[in-house]
Order: sequence, then structure tokens, then C-alpha cells
Amino acid sequence: MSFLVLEDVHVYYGGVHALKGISLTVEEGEIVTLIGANGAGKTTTLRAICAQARVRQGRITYRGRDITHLPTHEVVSLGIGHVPEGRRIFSRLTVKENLEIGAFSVRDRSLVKRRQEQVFESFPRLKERLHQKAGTLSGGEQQMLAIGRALMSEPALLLLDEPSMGLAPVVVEQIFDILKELNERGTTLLLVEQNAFQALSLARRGYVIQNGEILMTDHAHTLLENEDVKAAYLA
Amino acid sequence: MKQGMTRLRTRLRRPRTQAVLLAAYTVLSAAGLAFAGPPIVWFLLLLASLLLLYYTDLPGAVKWVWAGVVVAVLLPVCASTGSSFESFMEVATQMGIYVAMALGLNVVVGFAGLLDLGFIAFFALGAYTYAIFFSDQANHFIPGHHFPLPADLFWLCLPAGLLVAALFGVLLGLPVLRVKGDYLAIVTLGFGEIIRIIFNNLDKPVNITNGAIGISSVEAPRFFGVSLSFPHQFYYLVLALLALVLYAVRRLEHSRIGRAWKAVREDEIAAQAMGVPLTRTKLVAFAVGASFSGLMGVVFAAKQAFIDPTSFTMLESITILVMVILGGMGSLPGVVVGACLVTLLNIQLMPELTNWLNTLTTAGVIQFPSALSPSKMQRLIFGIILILFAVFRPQGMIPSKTRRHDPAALAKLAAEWQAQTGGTFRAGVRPADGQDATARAPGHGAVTRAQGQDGAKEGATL
Amino acid sequence: MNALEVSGVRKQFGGLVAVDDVHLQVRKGSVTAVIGPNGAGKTTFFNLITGVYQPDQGDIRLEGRSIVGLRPDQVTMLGIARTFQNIRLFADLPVLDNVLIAMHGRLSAGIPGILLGRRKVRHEERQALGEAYWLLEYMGLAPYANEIARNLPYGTQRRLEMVRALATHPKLLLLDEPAAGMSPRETRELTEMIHRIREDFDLTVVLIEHDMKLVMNISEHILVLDYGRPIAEGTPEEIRNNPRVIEAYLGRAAVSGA
Amino acid sequence: MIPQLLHSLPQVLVDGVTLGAVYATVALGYTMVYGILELINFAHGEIFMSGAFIGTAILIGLNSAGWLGHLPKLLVLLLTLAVAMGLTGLLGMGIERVAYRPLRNAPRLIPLISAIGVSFVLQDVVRFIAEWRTGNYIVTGVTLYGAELNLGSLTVKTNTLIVLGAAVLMMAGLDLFVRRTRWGTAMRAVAQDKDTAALMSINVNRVIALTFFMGSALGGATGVLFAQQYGTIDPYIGFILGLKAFTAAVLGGIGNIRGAMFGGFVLGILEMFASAELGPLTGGVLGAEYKDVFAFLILIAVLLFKPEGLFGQAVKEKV
Amino acid sequence: GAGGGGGNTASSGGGGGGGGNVIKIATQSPLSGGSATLGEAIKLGAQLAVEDKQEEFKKLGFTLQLVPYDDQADPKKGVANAQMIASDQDILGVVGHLNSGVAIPSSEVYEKYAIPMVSPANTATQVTDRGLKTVNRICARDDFQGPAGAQFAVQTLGAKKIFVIQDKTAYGQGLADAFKDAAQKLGAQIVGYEGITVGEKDFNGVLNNAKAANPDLIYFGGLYAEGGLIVKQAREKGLNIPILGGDGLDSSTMVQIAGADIANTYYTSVAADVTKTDSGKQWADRYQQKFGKPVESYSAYGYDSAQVLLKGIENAIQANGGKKPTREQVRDAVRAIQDFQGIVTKVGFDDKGDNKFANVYVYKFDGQKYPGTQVAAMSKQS
Ligand SMILES: Nc1ncnc2c1ncn2[C@@H]1O[C@H](COP(=O)(O)OP(=O)(O)OP(=O)(O)O)[C@@H](O)[C@H]1O
Ligand SMILES: Nc1ncnc2c1ncn2[C@@H]1O[C@H](COP(=O)(O)OP(=O)(O)OP(=O)(O)O)[C@@H](O)[C@H]1O
Ligand SMILES: [Mg+2]
Ligand SMILES: [Mg+2]
Repeated sequence: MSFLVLEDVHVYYGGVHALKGISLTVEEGEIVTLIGANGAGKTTTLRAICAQARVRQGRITYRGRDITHLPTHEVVSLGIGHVPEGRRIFSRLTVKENLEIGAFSVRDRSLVKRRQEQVFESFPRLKERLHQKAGTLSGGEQQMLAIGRALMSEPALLLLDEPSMGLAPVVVEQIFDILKELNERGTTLLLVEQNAFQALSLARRGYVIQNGEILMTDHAHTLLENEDVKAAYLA
Repeated sequence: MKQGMTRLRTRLRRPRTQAVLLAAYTVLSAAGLAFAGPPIVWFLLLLASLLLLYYTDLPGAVKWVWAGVVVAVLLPVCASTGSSFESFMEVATQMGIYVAMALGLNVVVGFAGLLDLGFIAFFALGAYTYAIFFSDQANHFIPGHHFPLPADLFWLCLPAGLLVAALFGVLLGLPVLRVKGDYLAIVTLGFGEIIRIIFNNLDKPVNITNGAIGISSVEAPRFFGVSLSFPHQFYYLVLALLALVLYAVRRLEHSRIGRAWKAVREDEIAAQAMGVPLTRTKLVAFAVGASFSGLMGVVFAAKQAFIDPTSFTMLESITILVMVILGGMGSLPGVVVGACLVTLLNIQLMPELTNWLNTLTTAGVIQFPSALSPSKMQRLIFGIILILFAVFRPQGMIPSKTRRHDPAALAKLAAEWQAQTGGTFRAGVRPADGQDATARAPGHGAVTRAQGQDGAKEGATL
Repeated sequence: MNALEVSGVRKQFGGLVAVDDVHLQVRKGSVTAVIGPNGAGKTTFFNLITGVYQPDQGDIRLEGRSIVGLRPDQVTMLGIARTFQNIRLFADLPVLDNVLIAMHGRLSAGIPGILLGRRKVRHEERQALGEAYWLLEYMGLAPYANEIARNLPYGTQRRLEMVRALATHPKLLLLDEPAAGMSPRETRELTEMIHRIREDFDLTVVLIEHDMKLVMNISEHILVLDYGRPIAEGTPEEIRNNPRVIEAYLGRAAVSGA
Repeated sequence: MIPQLLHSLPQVLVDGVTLGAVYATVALGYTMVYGILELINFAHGEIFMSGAFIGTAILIGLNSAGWLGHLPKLLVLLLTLAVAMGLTGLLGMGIERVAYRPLRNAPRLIPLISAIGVSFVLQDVVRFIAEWRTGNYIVTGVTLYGAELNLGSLTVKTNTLIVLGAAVLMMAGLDLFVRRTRWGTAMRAVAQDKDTAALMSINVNRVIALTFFMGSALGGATGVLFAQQYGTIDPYIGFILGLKAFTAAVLGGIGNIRGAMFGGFVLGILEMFASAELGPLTGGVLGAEYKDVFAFLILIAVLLFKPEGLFGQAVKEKV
Repeated sequence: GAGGGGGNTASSGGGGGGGGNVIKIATQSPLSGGSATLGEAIKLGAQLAVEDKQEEFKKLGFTLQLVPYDDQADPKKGVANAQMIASDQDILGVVGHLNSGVAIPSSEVYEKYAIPMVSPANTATQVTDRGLKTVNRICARDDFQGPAGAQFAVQTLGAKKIFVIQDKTAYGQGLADAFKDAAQKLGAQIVGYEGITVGEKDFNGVLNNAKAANPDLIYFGGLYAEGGLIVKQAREKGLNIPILGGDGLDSSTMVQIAGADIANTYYTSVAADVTKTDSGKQWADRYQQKFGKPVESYSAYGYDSAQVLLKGIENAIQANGGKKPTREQVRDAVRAIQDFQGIVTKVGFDDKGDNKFANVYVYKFDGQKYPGTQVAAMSKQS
């Protein structure tokens, strides 16, 4: 039984047919990456998993359970974390409150504290800005916060939508290190990245998505070698 | 069967067919209004023809002329055969007044995105401008017995009311526009109340507005020697002014200024970064919106022959806002329909409905406890209608559409522009350069093609 | 002559000094990059130049003229245009209107002219439409002219932001992370495009970017900020090898990778 | 003149604070709903009004059943408050469900229309019920604490103390709730970004319903206290009072709970001061009739210097 | 033809044509909104009158009907309704309005169509001072009721320092101003003159001001909803001086609101105490039984206004030889009425349409009951 399975998922935005039958699987403990051009439907795929985009046709199962029509908050509380595109941090809350909200489902205060410390280890910059309103953070700081916030619930499956966007090279490196580490500790990752080279280097398997359809899928290193992929996404 | 349906549908899409059908409908409802009863139903059906007209694919100019004929000729002429003529004209006049005000508020709320809850104040300013000087009220604070001014000066008072309102629009805007969003709503609400309370109290120390008692015996206006006193006369006056207002709003909407309003509505920071001066743009919106309202205020005072502050309560401001939102913010046809519908509901349909229920009650057909007497249910019914509309038609009745430009025409304009400027805005850059550059453009045939044409044309001009 | 001269600007938010004593000379016609870790104050620096924030200290001169104290729209009219780090299009308006709005300050129609439909106004309007469409064609966006901006793909929206900035007829173009969210291929196209518009429109470009490939390829001069302060300045070559920059910003991989 | 002013000032303050307490608690309801949905809930004034009617109905019922004399007053008051709060809370939730939730993704001003619709409906429904039961929609209820205390030149109704005490308790409780509990933080998160809040495993609908429940219950409780304080109510009290309360919320910085409280008190005192002293101060040129002008001018002045209200944080959008 | 007067809507003639033998009268008053109780009372009064007269009209060969309109206290609605009324040729007269601000513009319409209006409640002087042929009222003018109140306050109650409060409506201000001027003439000192806002419930501010001024009488120009609260809150402040108001306080609700604090409160009214005469008492009982609510002063005015109007119509029918009269005929017949004895007042119109017999009675609330006891009567001639 696969960890996460999408079968023939269709999503529409008004008249726009954004996903035209996406099928993909993620196994437990894997890192899988989705690559594709602008507007291909990567973000929409992640949103469909979290019930933020309505699935008009198709089925999504997580750990064998059909989650296609569960509301977002229930999907998430099954252990799925999501770092959304464009960060979407709560700009009027402080950094600290953002992190606490990330652990909304955790009632144990001391556990929340501990996880917070873990996040600070990964992102010391956040600790410096602890009581600042998140909206006044710099772009990169906001991205760190978004990832840190998702980690607060210790998800079993983490969906990441372009986590490296707008980050300084050192931080990008860091983030990929952290992702790797997370995965080693048992978190399954589904990663969407424009930085296809880095994503494929990290991932075990990859899917290439184009115009709302899966164009090809293979082991990451195979894709890295693929001439078409190279030409289109690796520059 | 199915094929028949599709054929019918394609046929219906043809403007000629539409025109014929609509004409038939219009004539039918007009005839009904003229010769059959009950008039109110036919009156509504005839008005509905304008709505149908909007949805046809006839060319714009044809639509305007058609609508003009219906409202200026067909409607009054056909209604004049019945005893309810003046009653309909009164309703239609009030509709016209509200439509103009709603169009004004639409500039402020719909275009510029500034929530104004005190809009009625400008209407009051216009109304008082007329009432004070065209009754003996002004004698209380201006020595000598010059007032009321001769009723022939009415037409001069129209621009005066417009200017006074616009001026106050700017005066209000100057301080108020520092605040944003819903803060603006409460500040404008406060402004509206301030104006009303001041009008309600300005009978001392100097008697300017006659306070709560109001100003009565306001002169009936005279127009080229004709004294206006019947609703149908005001109807034509309002119709003419409304045509002006509509023309102005349409012109402004698709101009530099209209675009600046929308830019400010969408994103103030980006608008500024694009060179749009925030304060000035907002002030112009305030002034333009206010001026329509002031204009109609003058007409209102002239029509009522009596003005007191109870006509200018906050509820009125809210009603106008309801018209705008219900109709479709930023959409001219929507706002017109919204204003017509709400006014109709308020002053024609609801009274008719409750009268009808009343007749049934007195005839013993149905029974209500006195607490539930239908004549008291107007607000309840209106409230329910508002909720239903909001829930089932959240974009407004006719949502605003964006204007589509014909790409071919645009390409032609672009070519002209390139021919004139050499395809760049820096002096001294060689046209060849531009052409070269576009050949490398990431995308495209279209560009290269257009460019090619330009080259040819340019050669010709040179 | 220098297009832009920034001398000693400083901006403080509460206790946080976001930009601290930054100097920069931008040669006319050059491409300059501002880089630095996240939160270094790069965007704030742009905001100071464009009048969104006022500097607490220091002076900013455009072609010799001080622009401190001007409103953003005034700065724009003097010839500085920008794009935003978080895209700020007029999302519910058509693409064409987005461009036309940027011409606002250059058009002159007033209310009387518009209402009377004067010849001059109509002519001006046709010209504006022509130029707007021409610019869209230039950037390959013409097919989207009637589209609502929010429905465009992300990368296309970024390009539209550039068109919009160009439509103000700038002398100086500020680009805040123009390549963010773009694939390597799109980034390459972007690089070409920046070169091209700089030549075609005789522009001076200052850009903020985290994509080192882009930065190193395109810029003649680089300013590195950290905690609001300049920590290095020079040619790409100098910056790439500056140990302070490597430590604070580039990281080891970037050095080896690039 | 000045001595006269000083003489009456304490009484003006007491009366102002009482009225202010009512404004403040009603303002809280506006602020909470606004904070979370960015919606001016025009129906909130009517919820307040419904609370007043429910409370009055309970008391009249108890009275005519002859129980009022036998139960301790405080118990009766608490009971009435509890029932009224529960019912108005549910009413608020119901309104949200019917008139606002379907519009959550609609253009921003559309819910304003349904809010206005709801408030018309509530006004008439309450009026029908009141008229049907009592033959008159102006209802005068049973006053529990009608006694007066004379403190020197001051007269204070016992009920005033109860209004003040209850208001302060409710406000403090709410403030703690929003600041200190998970649900409070969740409310603030939902207020900002519902989609993302849902990603944090927050049940957005439930948080919004809770917000409406709490805001409406507070409004309802205030209605009960109001009816106690002034004795007479009608279905139209909600409109004017709601407007004033909303003004107070804005004065304090809308969306900000402490701001709403502060704004309410300030507005109450200002109004009372203006209606008592404006006449004497201006030698009769301006009078009490200008009190709203005075209040609005101060509001506008405050907003000019602090456009986000007294307590609102200037959330300068980061560019 | 009917409705032709001044109008250009020539249509079916009177008598047999048009609506046949249906005669309608309309009421216009607010039936919803804040002053609906008062408007409702007018409507119910008129309704009772119509029902009482139905038999009589049947004998004359006509069906009599009442058409109530809701003017929502809004001038625009009033005018629009007036146009609707004008377009219904069967409507021969109007009972209304409650608010002078609505009556004035609406009556401009009535005048054009010669629809007689009999007002039960409009006290503002301009209502009749404009000299319209259609406008009549049975209640007293402000410039009669106000001075009558002043006379009572100064001469009977001996007030020397008076604090005046009014509700900033046309009614309240008109009355209060008239009172103030007359009281000053009579030698009293006005120690304060303040306005309140209709619909609010807290009048402590103004009362604090009043208390500081230390008056020996408070006059209130306004309606019972605010009046009751002012009395109550004044007593709570220890202001136990007499409080006097106009016919706006003439309501049972006044007593309900003020409760025990009502003592020492007076009001002037043009209505004689209905319950004092046998017929009046009977009428009041009938009303109570029929509508399930006690008689208000405006119900009696409404009843009397409708009666006057119907009387005028009857007269016109007779003059027209038993056929349906035109509106002009009714208009003139109504104005011609000289001594009609209504349930609360005698009616006879002068050339402006004011009621010559509009007496003013002063009542005192004695204990918590309504109506108060009559303590003085003044006639217009005095
Ligand atoms: N809210 C929306 N309304 C209409 N269309 C949308 C909306 N969001 C996305 N789309 C369209 O759906 C398609 C898929 O978009 P999506 O955001 O999933 O792409 P993506 O692969 O994440 O692209 P990017 O790399 O730019 O983030 C695109 O064509 C986009 O234009
Ligand atoms: N309006 C503001 N109020 C308070 N602090 C602010 C404000 N704007 C920026 N800051 C702070 O100033 C610092 C610099 O921010 P800035 O956005 O300029 O960074 P940046 O260099 O653009 O970073 P990035 O590369 O991540 O976009 C940050 O720490 C940020 O939190
Ligand atoms: Mg995406
Ligand atoms: Mg930045």
C-alpha cells in the first residue's frame, strides 16, 4: 500500500482545466519531486492534496484512506504538512505566534517549546526575530518561517512548494540540508521546485508535469540524465 | 430535436433576429401598458425590455438609440393613456434621481474602491442650495428682499448645486483620505451625519436652513417659461440629466482618469509606483461622485417643493450603497438596474404588494393578526430580498465586464505608434535596432509579424 | 555622469536598522546588482530610492537631482521605475489596462477634455493604446492583452511587471528579484531580455537577485549588503572571491557550482 | 460657568462611563467579527437588541409567574444573562451560517448587503413578536436593581455598578481568551488567512462560528444590561447604538479588542460631556443636539493623526 | 371628470362611470419604523370609522373601502404614495399624515389632484399656512398648543425658570419654540434650551445640564418614547419638578415607560378625555375589543379625521344628487364642514383648513394610569 496516491485527479479554476488527470504515488520515506514549467500545475497538485483546490474527478488516498473530500483541516491533521507557495505566513502575528499556530493540533505546551527549539536550530535567524510581526520580515526570513511553521506539527508527509524561492544561496543550501535531514529522520517529502537540478539531486524519484498532465516519471538520477529534461528544465 | 435546439440557438444569436424579437416584445408590452390592465405589470414588462436590450448583441449605438426611444417616447406616451400616468412618472422620476446618485457613488465605491457611507450629504447640499435660494429662506440671513430668486434661474442652479457638492467632496476628501478602507467608511458616515445634524440645527444663531422644520414653499422651477410641476415634466428633466451623467461616467471610465481610479482600488502602492498620484486621484473621484448627487439634489428640492433633514439620513446613504452593490459594483448597467430595482421595490412594488394583501385581508380572504398586518412587513420583505440577492447573486445583478479590445485594431495602433516614434521612447535609438531586438523576442510570431509590417510602413513614411 | 548616486542613506524601523550608511554610484547605462542575505535590507534600499520610505539620513540623487522627500509617483515621473519582489499587478484588471495605467503620468487628459471628447485627448488615447500594445508585443505578451492579470502564469506576471515599469518611460529600472520562481531556462531568457531592454531603451538597471548565475552573468558592478551595511562592492569576479561574501551569503556550494 | 461645570463633572463622568460601558461591550462584537471576516456586521446592533428583548421577556415571564419575588435577585440576573447570551450567541451563529458563510469568497462588500438584510429582518421579527405578545413594540421591563445611591452630589443607580462590573468582567475575560488561549490565536490566524489557517489544522468554520457566538453573546448580554439600565426598549435601539458602538470600535482601532473597549468608554464620556456642557460652554449657541457632531469630529481628528485608530497597530504593508 | 382638477388626466366622469360605486379613502402614516405605533393608531382609528360608516354608505349605494399606505415617515415615500393615491380615481380623500415633513410635500400633490386631506396629527404651522384648498386638520396648531402650555406653566404652575428640551424634529421643535416664545412673553426665564436625538435612550447628559440650571419646570417638545425616559431619568437624578409636554406625550406607553416616576407630569392635548363621555367610553371599549390594544390619542384623531372626511363625502354625494361626487366637490364639502361633533373634538374648518374648535386641554398624570386627569381647558378664542 502506497503512502500517498493520486489517481486521475482533475481540478478546474472556473473554466480553466488546470489538472487533467494527474496520477502519482509517493512511498513512505521517499523524497519525490515535481518539476515543470510555470503554470504547469505543480502548485495546484499540492493544493488538491490538501483540499485547497476542489477535486472534481479522481481520488486521493493517504495511508490507504480516501482523503479526496475531507476538509483541509482534517487532511492536515492526518499528518500532512504544507509549505504553501508564496509563504503565506500570518503577517500580523509575531514569529513566535506563527510557530505556535503551526503546532495548533499539539496540546502539550512543553512539546511545542521543544519543537520550537528544533526549528531555531535550523533557522537561528528566526530566533532573533521572535517577537517581530511576521509581516515585516524580509522575504527570505518569511520563507524560513513558513518552513519552520510546517515543521511544528512534525508531519509524516511534508509538501513543499518552491521552498527555495527568493532565498540567499547559503540559505538554499541550508534548506536542502534540512530537507535531507528531515527525510533521514523519517519524514516523507513531496517537493515542488523550479530549481530542478537541486531538487532532482535530492529526490529519489521525480515527476515531470506539463500542462496539467504527467509527462514522464522516473528515478531522479535518470531524469537528471534525460536529454529532454535537461533541455527544458535544467538549462 | 436536439439539432433543432442548436439551430434555434444559433439563430437567436444573430443580432437581426434579436432585434426583431425584442421589437416585438417591446411593442407588445407598450401596447399592454397603453390599453390593457393592470398597468403596473405592463410598466414593469416594458422596463424589462431594456434589460433584454442590454443582453442582445446589437451594436452599441443602436442600443443607446433604442433605449432612448423606449424611455423618452414609448414609456411616457403609452403610460399616459391610463389614470396612473403621473404616478408612474413620479416613480420613474425618483428612479432616475436614484440612478444618477448610484452612478455617482459607483464612481467612488465601484471605481475608486473608497467605501463611502455618507454619500447622501452631497444630495442634501444640492437640495439645500436650491431650497434656500428659491424660497424666502435666504431672506433670513441675507438682507434685502431678494428671495426667492426668479424660478427661471433654475437651470443656473443646476451647475451651482453640482459645484457646491463637488467642492464639498474635495473639502471632505482632503482630510479624510488619509484614512483607509473601512476607517474611511466610518469617517464618511460621520461626515454624512455631521452635515445632516448641522442642517437640522442651523436655525440658530443664524437661520440658514430653518432647522428641523424644513423649508417649505420652494418655488417650482421654470424652464423656458414652462413651470415644472407635474411628475412627467420632471421625468423629462431627470431623463436629460441622467443622459448627461451616463455619458460622463462612460467617458471617464475608459479614460486616463478612470483607469487611475481602478488602479488605486486594486493596489495603492503599485498605483503610486506607476506614477498615479493617490490623493489627487481619490479627490477627483470624490468630487465627480458628489457632483452627480448634488445635481440631483437640486432637482429633488425643486420637485418636492419642500426640504427637511429627514430626507438625508444615513439609511438613505445605505440604500444607495445597496443599489450599487446589488447591481454590481463598477458595472454601469448593473448600477442602473440595481438603482431601478431598489427604487421600484421601495416605492412601487412593496406598497402595491401590501395593498393587495390588505385588500385580501379586508375582503376576508386571508387573516393576519394585527401585529402581522401586511402593511408593516415592508422592511421584512425588503430584508429577505436583500439576503436572497446577496447569497444567490454575489457578483451583483450584472457584474462588471472588462472592455475587450480587438487585437487587430491594437496591432494597427501599435504599428502607427512605432512608425511615429521609431519604436522606442529614447531619442537617438535606431529603428533598425528595435526591429532587430524584436526578432529575438521570446515568443513570437505575432510580434515579428507586426514588426515586419511596421518596418514596411515606416519605410513608406520616411 | 552617474545615473544614480546614493550617499550615506540610513533607515531604521523601531530598533532595527534596516539600511545603514549605504553609498552607491550607478554609472549611466550599466547593470548593477545588489545582493546580500535575506533581510539584509535590499528591498528597503529600493523602497528608499523609490520614495516608498523616506531615509532617516543621507541623500539620493537621480542624474544629479536630489529626490529625497518626493512621493513615489513623483519619483516615478522623474524616471525611476520598479518591479516588486511580491508581484503587485492590478490583479483584476486586463493586462492592457495594467500597462495603460503606467502611462498615467505621461498623459495629460483632464476632465473637461475627456468629457468633451477633444481631438487631442482622443489622439493621446490612441497613441497610448498603440504604445501599450507595442510594448506587450515587444515582450511577447500581446496574446494576453485582454486577459485578466491574475489569471496569467507566474512567470508571465513577472514579465508583465517589467512591461508596466517600461511604460513609465524610466531612465532607471529597479528590478526586485526578477527571476524568483523561474526555471533556469526562463531565467536565461530573462537575462537576455534585461540586456535587450537596456540597450533598446537606453536604461540603467539596478537589480536585486539571489540567483547567482544571473547576477554574475549580467552585472558590471555588485553591491553586497549584510545587516543593512555594505560589506563588499566590486566586479562579479571580485565579489565571487570575497571571503566575507562567501561566508555571509554565497556559501561553499555556490562557489564550486558557479 | 467653570465652577458649575466642575460641579456637574463627576455626574457627567459617571453617566458617561455607564453609556460607554454599553458602547464598549457592543463594540467588542463588531471588532471581533470585523477582525476575523473584515466584515462590518451591521446586524450586530440587532443582536444586541434581540438580547435586550430576550432578557426582558425572561424577566417579565418570571415576574408574571410570580417567581421573581422568591428568587435572589443576583441569581435571577445571572440566569437571565446566561440564557440571553446562549440564545443570542446561537442567533449570531445562525446568521453567520445563513447570510455570511455562503459569501465568504464573494466580493468584499457583498456581505454588507446581507448584513443589512438581516438587520431589517431581525427588527421586524422582534417587532412582530413583541407586538403580538404585548400589543406594543415599545416594551418596558422589570428592573431588578432600581435603587439609587446618593454620594454627595452624585446619584448612581445600583444597576450602573452592575453594568460596569459586568462589562469590565466580560471584557477582561475576552481579552484573556483571545490573547492567551490556542483558540484565541487561532482566531487571529483565521482572521488573516483562512486557507493557510486551515493548513495548520484549524477548523476555520468552527473558529468563525465561535467568534460569532462569543461576539453575539456579549452583545446579547449587553442588551440585557441595557434594558436593566434604561428600562425601556424597542426594536430600533440596535441601529443607533450599533452605529455608535461601531464608531467606538473604529476610534479604538477596529479589530483590536482593547481598542474597542477604550473607544467605547471614550465615546460615552465624550457624548455625555457634550450633551451636558456644550450648551453652557458656548452660551447656548451650540447645544446637546451637536453632541454627535462633536463625537464624530473627535473621531475624525483622531483618525487624521492616527489613521489606524488609537490602539490599532499601523500594519504598514511591507512592499 | 373625477381627478381632473388641476390635473391633466382627464378621465372617466363621476357618478356611474369609472370605479362604479366604490368609494375609497386612504390613510398615509408610518406603519413601519420607529414611529409605527403612532402611525398605526391613525390607521386603526380610520379603519374603525370606515367600518362604522359602511352601512350608511351602502344605503347610499356605495361600497366604502379603506386603503392604508405606509409613508415610512419619509417624504419621498409620501409623495410617491400620494401620486398612487391620485391615480386611483376611487379614492376621494386622505387621512394623514403623522409627520409634517411628509404632509407638506405630499399635500402639494393632493392639491394638484384636488384630493382633500384631513390631518389628525400635523401641528406645524406651515401645513395650513400655505393656503392649500385641500389641506385640513383637526388638531391644534403649534402656535396654539405651545402658548396654551406656556400659559398653564407660568400662570397655573407658577414656573419662573423653565428648561426646554425638544427632540429636534419638526414637531418637537415647532412646539417647543412656540412654547418658549410664549413663556418668555409671560415673564418666565428660559434657563436652558437643548435638543436630544430621537431613538436614543440615554438623556442623562441633557438632564445633568438641566439639573445644573436649577429650573422649576421642564418643558419637553417631543414624543412619549423619549418623553417617558426623560421623565424617568430626571426623577432618578432627583429632579422632582413638574414636567410638561405636548400631545406627543398623550399615550398609554408614556405611563408604561415612566412607571411610578410619572407623578408630577403634565401634558397638553387637543383631545378631550374620551373616557369622560359615555359615547366616548363605549367607543374606546369597542376599539380595545376590536384591535386588542388600548385607545391612543392618535387613534381618536384618526377616527375623527376619517369621520370628518366621510361626512364631507356624504355631503358631496347629497349635493351631487346621490351620484358619486368629484374630488373637487368632496374637497369643497370637507372644507365647508362647520360643526361636526367627533369623538374627541368638535370640528369646524376656517378658511385655511384649521379647526376652529381645536381646544387645548391640560392633563396631569395621576398615578400610573392613562389618560391623566384633565386639569385645565383652553379654547382658541382665549
Ligand atoms: N486562482 C486561479 N484562477 C484561475 N486560474 C488559475 C488560478 N490559479 C492557477 N491557475 C492556472 O492554473 C494553471 C496551473 O497553475 P499552478 O499555479 O498550479 O502552476 P505551477 O506549476 O505551480 O506554476 P508556477 O511555477 O508558476 O508556480 C495555470 O495555468 C494557472 O494560470
Ligand atoms: N516596514 C518595516 N517595519 C519593520 N521592519 C522592517 C520593515 N521593512 C523591512 N523591515 C526589516 O528590515 C530588514 C530588511 O528587510 P528587506 O525586506 O529590505 O530585506 P531584503 O534584503 O530585501 O531581504 P530578502 O532578500 O529576503 O527579500 C528585515 O529584517 C525586515 O524585517
Ligand atoms: Mg506554483
Ligand atoms: Mg527583498
